[in-house]
Parts: sequence; C-alpha cells; structure tokens
Amino acid sequence: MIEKDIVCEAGLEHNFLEEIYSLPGGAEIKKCIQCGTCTGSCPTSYVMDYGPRKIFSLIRAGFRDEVLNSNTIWFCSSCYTCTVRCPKEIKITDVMYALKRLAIKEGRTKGRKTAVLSQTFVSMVNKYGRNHETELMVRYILKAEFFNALKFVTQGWNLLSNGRLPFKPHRIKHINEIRKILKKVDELGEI
Amino acid sequence: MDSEERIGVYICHCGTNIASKVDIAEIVEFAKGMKGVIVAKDYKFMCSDPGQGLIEKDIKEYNLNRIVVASCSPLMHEKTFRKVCERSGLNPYLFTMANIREQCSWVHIDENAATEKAKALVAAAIRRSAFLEPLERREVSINPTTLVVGGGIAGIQASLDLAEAGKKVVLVEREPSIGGHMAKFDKTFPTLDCAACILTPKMVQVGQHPNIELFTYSEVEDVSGYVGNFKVKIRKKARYVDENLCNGCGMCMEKCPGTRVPRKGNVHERLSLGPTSAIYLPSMQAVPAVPVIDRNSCIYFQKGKCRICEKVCERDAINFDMEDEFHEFEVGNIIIAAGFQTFDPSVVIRYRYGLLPNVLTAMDFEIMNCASGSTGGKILKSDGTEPKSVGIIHCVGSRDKRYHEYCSRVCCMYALKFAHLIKEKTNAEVYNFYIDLRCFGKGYEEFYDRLLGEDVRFVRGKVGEITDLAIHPGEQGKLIIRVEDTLIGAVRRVPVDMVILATGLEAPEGLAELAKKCNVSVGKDGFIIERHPKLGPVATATDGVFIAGACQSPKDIPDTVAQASAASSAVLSMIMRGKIEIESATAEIDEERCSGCRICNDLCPYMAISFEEEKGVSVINEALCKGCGTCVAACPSNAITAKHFTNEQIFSEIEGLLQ
Amino acid sequence: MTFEPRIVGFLCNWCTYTGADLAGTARIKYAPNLRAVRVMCSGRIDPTFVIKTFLEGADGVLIGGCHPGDCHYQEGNYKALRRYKLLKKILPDYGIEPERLRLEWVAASEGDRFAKIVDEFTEEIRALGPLSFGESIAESMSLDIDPHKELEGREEEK
Amino acid sequence: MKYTYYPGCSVKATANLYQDSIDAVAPLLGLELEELEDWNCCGATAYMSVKELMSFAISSRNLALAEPLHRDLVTPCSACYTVLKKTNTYLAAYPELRQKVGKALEVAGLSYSGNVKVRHLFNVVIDDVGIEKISSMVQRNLEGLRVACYYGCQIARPETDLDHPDNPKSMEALVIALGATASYFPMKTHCCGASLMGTEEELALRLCKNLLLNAERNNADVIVTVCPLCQMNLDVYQGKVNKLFGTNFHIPVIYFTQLIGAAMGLPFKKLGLHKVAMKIKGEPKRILNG
Ligand SMILES: Cc1cc2nc3c(=O)[nH]c(=O)nc-3n(C[C@H](O)[C@H](O)[C@H](O)COP(=O)(O)OP(=O)(O)OC[C@H]3O[C@@H](n4cnc5c(N)ncnc54)[C@H](O)[C@@H]3O)c2cc1C
Ligand SMILES: Cc1cc2nc3c(=O)[nH]c(=O)nc-3n(C[C@H](O)[C@H](O)[C@H](O)COP(=O)(O)OP(=O)(O)OC[C@H]3O[C@@H](n4cnc5c(N)ncnc54)[C@H](O)[C@@H]3O)c2cc1C
Ligand code: SF4
Ligand code: SF4
Ligand code: SF4
Ligand code: SF4
Ligand code: SF4
Ligand code: SF4
Ligand code: SF4
Ligand code: SF4
Repeated sequence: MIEKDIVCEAGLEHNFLEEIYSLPGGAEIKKCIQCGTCTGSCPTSYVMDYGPRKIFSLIRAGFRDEVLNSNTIWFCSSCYTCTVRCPKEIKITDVMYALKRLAIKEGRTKGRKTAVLSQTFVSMVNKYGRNHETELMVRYILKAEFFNALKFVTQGWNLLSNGRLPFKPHRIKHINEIRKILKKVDELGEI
Repeated sequence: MDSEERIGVYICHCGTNIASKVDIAEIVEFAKGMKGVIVAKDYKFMCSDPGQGLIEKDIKEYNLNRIVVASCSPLMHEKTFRKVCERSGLNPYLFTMANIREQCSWVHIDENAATEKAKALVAAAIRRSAFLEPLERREVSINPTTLVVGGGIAGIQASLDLAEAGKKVVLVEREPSIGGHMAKFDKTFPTLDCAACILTPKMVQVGQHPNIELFTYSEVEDVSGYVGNFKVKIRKKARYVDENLCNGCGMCMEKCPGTRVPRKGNVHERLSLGPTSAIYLPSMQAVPAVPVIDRNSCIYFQKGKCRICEKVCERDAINFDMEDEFHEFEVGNIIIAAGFQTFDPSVVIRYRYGLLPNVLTAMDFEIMNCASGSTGGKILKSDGTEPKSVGIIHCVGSRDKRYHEYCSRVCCMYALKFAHLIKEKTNAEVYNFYIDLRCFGKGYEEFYDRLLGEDVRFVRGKVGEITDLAIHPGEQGKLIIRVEDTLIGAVRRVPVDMVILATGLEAPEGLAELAKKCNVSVGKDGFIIERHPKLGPVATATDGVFIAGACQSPKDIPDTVAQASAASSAVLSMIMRGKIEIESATAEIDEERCSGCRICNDLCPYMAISFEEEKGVSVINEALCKGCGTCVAACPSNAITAKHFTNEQIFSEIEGLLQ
Repeated sequence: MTFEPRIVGFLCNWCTYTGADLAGTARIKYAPNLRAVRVMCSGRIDPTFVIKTFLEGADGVLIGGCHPGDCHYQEGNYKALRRYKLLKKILPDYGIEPERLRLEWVAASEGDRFAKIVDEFTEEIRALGPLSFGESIAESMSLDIDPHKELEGREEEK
Repeated sequence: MKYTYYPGCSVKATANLYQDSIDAVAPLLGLELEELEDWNCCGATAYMSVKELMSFAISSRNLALAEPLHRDLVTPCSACYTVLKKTNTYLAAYPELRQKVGKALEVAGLSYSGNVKVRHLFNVVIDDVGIEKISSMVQRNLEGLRVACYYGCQIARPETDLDHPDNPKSMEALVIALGATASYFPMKTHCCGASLMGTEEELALRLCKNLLLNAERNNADVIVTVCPLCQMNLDVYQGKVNKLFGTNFHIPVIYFTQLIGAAMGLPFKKLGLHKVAMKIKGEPKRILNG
C-alpha cells in the first residue's frame, strides 16, 4: 500500500509530453504556471476528475493513463472560457480536443457517452454531409443509452409536438466530394 | 598625407603566448617589406614599460607618424598604446592594433596557418594605418543645475540629495502637490511605519529648500541640447490661485459650493484624501499648501457665476484670469522620476470592478485606510458598515499576457500589508488569493511569517471570477469569489463582503512622450530602458539623462530611494568632473554630397541627425553622435563619413587581409 | 592540397568581437580561415564592404552582431539584418552564391559559439569551393560597383 | 445588402423556429440571404473531437464553395460561426494545416485561399443594419417586457466581433431600442452546457439552472438568445431542470430575430413563437402578440 502512493518516475511516460507538444499550439502548455484560472473559470470543472490545470500538470509529469482515461476531457463543453482567460494564452480548449482525439484513437471511450455521440455524429456527417438530428438521437440512444431510452422519449415528444423534429435526413448533393476529401485526409494522415 | 606616412610596426611575443605559435621573425621581415614601414621590431612584452619606451624612442628617432602594434586584443591594450602615442606627441587616433593573440595564436593549432593569418592581420593593420587621420579630443562642460521630473519619493530624494550638496535643482511635478503615491499611504510594508511621518518632513524640506525651484501642476514641454547643456521648457498650468499670495488658510475650500466630479468607477471612488470642493488641495499635507481650482467642477467656470472663493480670500490670491506660463532653464543633467500608475481593472470584466460595489482597487483601499481620508481611516463597505470578510486578489493585470506580462513586484507585499491592517482595524476574515508569494526583500519573509500567525487565510489560485449570484446558503448578499484552490485541487466559492484587487503597476500616462522629449526610449512594457540592466540601472542610453524609481520598473520604496540616491550621485559625479569627454570617432556629413534624401534622419538611434531646411541637407550633431556608423552605411550618396572607420580605412583593411 | 577558404568576418566591437576574444582567452580552437575586421556596430557594415571583400578574393563573408535587443547602439543590428537580407538578394546578380554570406548573432559571452560558427562556416565554404566569377562577369565588373544603387529605395522596405 | 447564408444543420431541423423568424424578418431589414448551394455540416464540436484535419477540411469545403461568390458568409448559429471562423484563423496561422487542407480540397476539385469573411447573423444585424434603423421600424411597443440578454459562449469566444468579449452590450441596446427592458444579467456569456446536454445531461442541466436562476432573480420575462443550441438547452430542457432541482422556472427562451419580428408587428406564428417549448403566455404573450 505504501509503495502505491509513491509514483516512481520510471513508471511515467515522458514521451507523452512530446506527443502533446507536437500538436498545433501544444507546446504552449510548457508555459503553464499552474495558476488555476482555467479550473476556477471552467463551468464543468467541479465534476471533472481533474480540472484543466491539473490535466496540464499530469501531462507534464507524464501521467498518460490518468489523463486519457479521465472524464475531464469528455466534460469539456468547448465554451472557451479558460482559453480566453488563461494568463499565458494557452489554447486550453484545443488541447482538450486533442486529448479527446487521442483517447478515441486509443479506444479509451468505454462509458464515455460524449465520445459515442461524437463518433456517431461523424459517421452521420460522412454519410449525409449534414447532421440529421433525429437519426443521430436514435442511433446514439441505441449505442450508449439503451437503458435510458425512456428519458429521451419525453424530450423527443416535446420537440415533435412543437414541429421541431424532422424525419427525413438531408443529404447534400455532392456527398462524393466529402468522401473524396475524407479519403485524401486519411492518406495525408491526421496532424 | 598618404605619401608621407612613416609607419612603425611592433610585434609582441607575449612571452610564449604568441611566439610559440607564430613565427615572429617572419612577420617582422614581412612587415619591413610593406609600403611606408620605416621600422619593424619585435619585443617580448610590448605593453611593459621597456616595450612602451621602445615605441616612444622610435617615434622621436624616426619621426614616425603611424604606429602599429601586433599583440593582444585592442579591448585589452588599445588605450595603453594610444597613451604612448599621446605622450610622444602623436595623435592617439594614428595608432592601430592587430590582434594576433586572442584571435590567432590562442585559437589555432597549426603554426603555419597561424603565421599566415598573423601576417594578414598585420598587413591589414599597416594598410589601414596609412589612411588614419588625427581626431580631436572633444570635451563639453557640464551645467551644474539638474532637472528632476516627477515629485514622488524618487524625485524628492534625488532633489534633496543634490540640493544638500549645494547644487541647484528644478523639480517639475504635474500634480498640484508633490508626494506621489507614497503620500496616499497610511502605513508602509514591511515595517509598517507611518508613511506621512517619514514623507511629510521631506516634502516640506523640498518646498523650502533654497536650492530647489519647485514647479507643481507643471509639465515638461520641450527638451533640447545634449549632455551638460540641455535647454528645457516648462509649462506651468494655471491653478487660478497665486502661489505667492496664498497662505493656505483654507477659507476658500470651506466656503466653495462646488463639488469635485468624482473619478470614474464605483461608489468607493468617491473616496478622497483632500477636500471635495471645486477648489481643493490634493491632501492636507500638500506641498505647496496652495489650493487649485478644478475647472470641470467649478461653478464659475462651468456656469459663469459664483466667485465665492474670490470674495472670501483675504489675501486676494484667487485669479480667474490666470493662464499657463512657460519657463525656460538650462540644465546639465536630467533625472526622470515619473513613477507609475496602477492598472485599471475595469477591463477585466470577470472581476466586475465598477459594476459591483465593494470591489475596490488597491489605491481605493489605501485612500480609505488613510487616517486623513474621507472615512477617517475606517474600513467600510459602500453601505457604511464594516466588512466581515475581505478577499484580496493578487496579480490583477500583472503576470498576464493579456495585460502586463511582468510581475509588479510590490503587490504581494502590499496585499500582505492590507491583510494586516484589516485584521488590525476590523474583525474580518481575510483571504489572500495568490499565484506565488513574492516576498524577497529584507524583512519581507518575516512579515509573511507574521501574517500567517495572524490567521490570514491564503488560497493558492488565481481567481476565476467574482459574482453576486448566490447559489448556496450563506452566499446571499455577498460577493462570491470562484477560484480553484490549486493546493487542494478543488474549486471553491468563497463568499466575502469586500474584494480588493491587487492591481499591478504600469508606466504612467505620458511617460513615452516624456521619454521621447528626453531622447530615451521605453521598452515593450512601457517603462524607460536603462543603459544596462545590471551595470547601468540608473543611466540611460543618452548621456546626461538618468532615471530613478518606478518609471524604470515596478519597485517598492526602499529600492526607489536607493535608485534615486544612485541617480543623484551619478549626476553629482558628472557635475564634479565639470567637463565630459565625448566620442571623437563620430560621423560627419559632407554637405556637398548629401542629396537631402533624409534616409539617414530616422536611422540614428540617438537622434543625432537633423535636417537643415534652408540648405536642404542633413547635419549630424556631433555631441549626440556615438559613432555607430549605421547612417554611414545607409547613405545612398556616400555623403557620410564615419571618422576612424572611413570607407577607405576599411577597404584598405580588407585589401590587407586578402593581399 | 585541399582548398583553404579565405573568409573575412565583420564583427561588431561589443558582442561578436568580444565573443571572439573570449574564445581566445578560453583557448577554444577553431579553423584559421576567418580574419576579422572590427567595426563599432554591425549597423556600420556597408553593403559595399561585402562586395568589395568578395572582389578582393574572399570566398566567404561573415557578419557578426549582437543578439536582437542587445545592440550596444540600440538597434544597429536590425539595420544590419535588413541589409543582409537585401544583400542575399543581390549577390546572385554579381555571380556570387548567397550562401557565401552569413549573418550570426554572437554575444560577448558566446566564445564557444563563435568558434563553432567559424568551423561550420569554413566547412560550408570549403564544400562550395573557391569563389570564381565567370570570366565575362569579372571583366565587366569594375571596382566602382555601387550596391547602394541596387539597394536604393529598398532600404525603406522592411 | 446581399450575403451568402449558411444556416447550419440545427436551424434546418430542431431550430426551425429560428429559420421561420429569419425568413420573416430578414427581408424587412433589407438583408438578402442567399443560401450557400450544397453546404455541408461545419463539423461542430463533435467532429473536432474525433478527427482534426478532417474537421478543418469539411469546414473548409463550405468556405471554398462560398469564396467565388465574394460575399460575407453569414450564419445564425453560434457553433457554426465559431467553427468556420476558427477554420479561417487556423488556416492562416498554421501553414502546414493550410497545405494539407488544400490537398484534401483539391481532390474534390475545390480550393480555398482564405478570403471569406465569416459573420454571425447577430453581428450583421447590429453592425450592418444598425440599431437606429431597427428602432425606426418598430410597430409594436414591447414596453414592459423584461428581457435577459443571453449571448452564450461561442459568439463571444475564442474570438469575437461583439463590442466586448466579456461584457457585450449590443443586445441590450437592441432590446432597449425595441422598447423592452434589459434585465441585469451578468451571466450573459456563461456556458449552457452546449452539446453536453445530449450526453452528460445532469451536468448541463446544472449549468442551465444557474443561468435560469440568474434570469429569474433579475425578474426576466424571457431570455433572448442568438444560438440554436442555447435555445434548445434553456428552453426545451427547462422542464427537466425544474424536475431535477425542484425549481419552478417558466422563462420562455426566444431568438433575437423573433423579438425583432414581434416589435415589427409580425404575427406570432409566422415568427415560430408558438414553437417555443416554455409556452409564452400571460403578459409577455400579450406584449409579443400585440
Ligand atoms: C497600493 C500600493 C501600495 C504600496 N505600498 C507600499 C509599501 O507599503 N511599501 C513600499 O515600500 N512600497 C509600497 N508601494 C510602492 C510605492 O508606491 C512605490 O515604490 C513608490 O511610490 C515609487 O515612487 P516613485 O517616486 O518612483 O513614483 P510615484 O510615487 O508614482 O511618483 C511619481 C510622481 O511623478 C509625477 N509624474 C508622473 N509623470 C509626470 C510627468 N510626465 N511630468 C511631471 N510629473 C510626473 C506623478 O504625478 C508622481 O507625483 C505601494 C504601491 C501601491 C500601488
Ligand atoms: C549562486 C548565485 C548566483 C547568482 N546569480 C546572479 C545572477 O545571475 N544575476 C544577478 O543579478 N545576481 C546574481 N546573484 C547575486 C549576486 O551575486 C550579488 O548581487 C552580487 O554579487 C552582490 O555584490 P556585492 O559586491 O555586494 O557582494 P560580493 O560579490 O559578495 O562582494 C563582496 C566582496 O567583499 C569582500 N569582503 C568581504 N568582507 C570583507 C572584509 N571584511 N574586508 C575586505 N573585503 C571583504 C569579499 O571578499 C568580496 O570580494 C547570485 C548569487 C548567488 C549566490
Ligand atoms: S489558466 Fe493557463 S496558466 Fe493558469 S493553470 Fe490554466 S492553463 Fe495553466
Ligand atoms: S472550454 Fe472546456 S475546459 Fe475550458 S472552461 Fe470550457 S468546459 Fe472548461
Ligand atoms: S486662496 Fe485665499 S482663501 Fe484660499 S487658502 Fe489661499 S489664502 Fe486662503
Ligand atoms: S468660483 Fe468655483 S472654486 Fe470658487 S467658490 Fe465658486 S465653485 Fe468654488
Ligand atoms: S508581486 Fe505578487 S501580486 Fe504582484 S504581480 Fe508579482 S506575484 Fe502578483
Ligand atoms: S530564498 Fe531564494 S529560492 Fe527561496 S524564495 Fe527566496 S529567492 Fe527564491
Ligand atoms: S542619407 Fe545621405 S544623402 Fe540622404 S539625407 Fe542623409 S546624408 Fe544626406
Ligand atoms: S554614426 Fe550612429 S550615432 Fe552617429 S549620427 Fe550616425 S547613426 Fe547616429
């Protein structure tokens, strides 16, 4: 038990830093002074495993698993409050996105409903060129919230009764363009 | 002169330092073969007394008019050998040095290569020396009067130092009274001594000193000239009260029906040190104790009727027709002591300064806390009651790339001072929200230690925002500070009654303009740039212009006073010398060749070049030129010559190197 | 015999020249190919100096100044940088490879860096081979070349 | 004034009431909004979470389509606005990204050189039409209606064309010009939870609760918004907020275009005001319905 509390440097992944630094704007996190403005401003930090400040501390120390498995990245609503307030002008929201992508790439999405929704959304856009909110909702429910399906019914009904839920997806004309772009991007490799 | 050059060349062994790598004999032979060389000799230590004597003797004996020494770096011994020439009646600028030690024998392994390079360096020096011309030594005398701009503690200290040494001072302060920020404080960290008790006597002394001519409510209009001989023009703004007649009785202020328009901001901005009438004194300790009429608040100036002050003044000191006056002085040196201003936090909307009452700036708090201020030194909320809890937020506007990147250096300490004063005067709980506590001065850490013992709470975290939206019980009617306590790792909502923003220090309004007038520059941060960050912190790039206090960078009172005394002693040392030698190797413009394109005008970092409209040519003020040569290289008409670094001299040096 | 390039360095008095001296005091060894001309400020370095140096037979030219922000004369080094960039553009007109000219900021404390730069630059020039103007160019070019004419008006460009 | 119009997916679906009011109001304001032919989804926050380059690429496709038209690209959705604008900024700032996106567009026969200005419909109304002109068109006095002006996140951050990123005041000015009262509402740029409502509902509901509480404390009758996502969260989910927190909010959330339309005397239904989930009733209804 006692050993468990002491983190041995050898067990940490210092390459993780390099990974993050190589992202656009990522090198900026070297300059974080751990002031906590981000966490103190973040609307959702109170439910996060670690606030954005601590995430940066963990990244810098090489706590790869802790960061990528944390709920933090999925609780970020992309409100950009932290980004515009950080005294070191670190693009925190972008780093959160980068961490999301990394977590998805590594399949660390178990129980992460936001990840499921995002992926569903992407396949929807790839399919139609646009998001079809009704189908998105149905597919997402089937994947992530099967047991909670009921709670969506009220919401869906609410929208439906107000004439706000379309049934037909809208497919763009040149969906092949999207497909081509997608193929090319895969070829080029993500940044 | 070229045809008559008689060059003496001396090659130094420097013990074995040079001789072990460079074939000295070969070089001597080589030098002898060069045009114009009359003698070429070598010696073990050229810089030794016998070595120097050798040159002196040869100059006389062979009637030499150029000397070349090949030895160490000119940075080491150029001065030594120039003196040798001078002693023998030869202009020191006719001496040339070839660096065959630092940049040759010491850095190369191969002896042949080193000898070849040494030859080239000697050849270059000999060739160059043929084109040298004697330069005059130039001296200017120093006017013993000094201009001090800014009458805060820095300006006061510097002025008194100079005045006590018997030198005349012209002190210009733009506010109606001297004293600066310090005059608004009650207590000062870390010793908590009473600011008024230590400052007021000095202010009075300045006001009465026979060697100090004090201009308050005045500004520097124009500065011209150069070290030792500046001309300054001062604008004395109309205060509508005659300083010579007024005896400071205060009748006018008592009877004045006008009220001074409060500064912008929230309710607490009405806080004031002096009377709030339209005719007012900035504080009761003001020096001079002569009131000023604020035109914007005066009923007469705004509506054309009143003049009560005029009626009640027994000394007939009020003069509504007063106009700005101009005064001109000649001074030898200038000390800029324009201090700072505090950051305006209303741009950091999330702290809601000016929107929520009871969010105060540090200066608001100082004024409120000052015994002679409008609350009589009581710490009160806007509703007149005492706060039960106070939050002090550090680093507002400082250490933030969006505002000022630098640390303001004094706010940690004054925040601790505030915490202590609040504890002393009220029963309030005090929180300090900080990122790092920077308490590095003498007695500062001890002060922090004392505060820890006084149960002041410290939360490490930069505050996210301040809100009045109560969500939890106990938050109603409070200001809620939302912050991550980074040491605990939790976001906290701390309800308090009053928030004090530890606003940072920034360059005061108008500093850049003032600097420009004095021909010095301000940095990216807005403060004046010193000559050298370590070794010239009170001088500037312009000779005769010095800086003291917070206008150089944020600093506390001890540092300010130290720098002020350093600046005054630098000035005194100039005055005592009486004269100052200025650069001889300056640039010169040939009027005949100058096409008047003005390209050079803006290039000079010392603003030494101006344009003569009548002649249509540019001219260089040699007193300002430092001989950098930037303009020379830029002139498309080849009209500018850099003395001692002329094109011919450098060309011949190049030829020598590659011959 | 291997080709030994001849390189001239124009070094500013306050930073690079002092840095070169420091390399000496610290006895750091480097290639003997560079010979220095001391100027007060890199801002004094006239484009004609550079051209002249090449015409006199140098194979490379190094300009050394203070790091940006450290210039003894405030901003002479920025002026040098501007001229350097323009020179790089016009050198090919004279048949000179722009790589033969190099500008470096060397502080007074960077003796080791100075030595490293000289070694590197020497090797680079060695690789380029001796500077040879094509016959015709050399003939058509007399010594009253005036790069100022080339640079005229361009000074104002940033 | 002619613009290229990019509605975004939500406006075409769950936020069709927004579109209703835009259709009704734009012509009166002199705004000609020509819908971008064959536009695709901007990628929103979700795409960025999965694939970065692709999300920049598909967002750029819209910009590429709009570029030959030489008009500002206007969107009423704050999320689309942020994404499209950010694409512009990043393409300009990161050459490597620009190059890769260029290659991806090329295979679809497209190219983009960075010359499309992305704007939010709200900014167009404020800056191009102008509050003065709008106030001169008021037919129905909204006096007595207390409005909380809610800007939300993405119109204000990370970059903004508003008058101030933290404390914008243009919507308040608009509301006053329309004759209504602007309530004190300091949380005007705080987050409503955005797309987290779909996945981390409780979290988002809490954020909405605080916003609604702030509006209620300051006696707002309605909240006015400029973003489909904000409207959805605060309005459609308001019932859920009440259930979860035992509150009793009833604050209809409407679009700024609906408010303008009402002031111009347009019929309630034409503006889609009947589709608001928290039914507009009582005094507010009387004021808005005339
Ligand atoms: C809230 C607060 C509390 C502080 N508490 C302490 C403390 O307890 N202990 C401590 O050691 N330090 C303290 N300091 C720091 C202290 O205020 C400074 O060290 C000190 O005031 C610097 O003195 P100064 O003369 O350089 O500048 P200032 O006090 O700013 O004086 C500059 C003077 O120059 C004048 N001036 C400006 N521009 C011009 C111009 N263009 N022409 C003519 N005149 C001009 C100004 O009107 C002013 O009178 C505190 C600072 C703040 C902000
Ligand atoms: C590790 C370290 C790193 C530092 N780095 C920096 C830095 O990077 N930048 C910076 O600005 N500052 C730095 N400093 C601080 C800097 O060293 C001091 O500011 C500076 O040396 C103070 O100069 P001084 O002349 O007052 O004292 P000292 O340098 O200590 O000189 C005092 C001299 O007095 C002599 N002396 C002492 N007693 C007597 C006696 N009784 N009789 C005769 N002679 C006596 C001593 O022998 C000594 O030569 C550093 C300090 C340390 C410890
Ligand atoms: S606000 Fe910026 S500097 Fe401060 S802890 Fe967060 S990321 Fe670091
Ligand atoms: S962008 Fe994400 S991390 Fe930043 S404040 Fe908003 S929710 Fe928090
Ligand atoms: S102006 Fe007159 S009344 Fe006022 S203080 Fe001076 S002497 Fe007294
Ligand atoms: S004239 Fe002006 S300053 Fe004098 S008493 Fe009247 S209001 Fe006061
Ligand atoms: S002195 Fe302290 S409060 Fe002031 S800027 Fe520096 S760290 Fe912040
Ligand atoms: S004692 Fe030295 S290391 Fe410690 S805080 Fe002070 S300056 Fe820093
Ligand atoms: S650059 Fe030369 S020609 Fe032009 S104004 Fe200056 S000196 Fe005269
Ligand atoms: S040599 Fe330098 S200091 Fe002298 S006038 Fe020319 S640019 Fe100015």
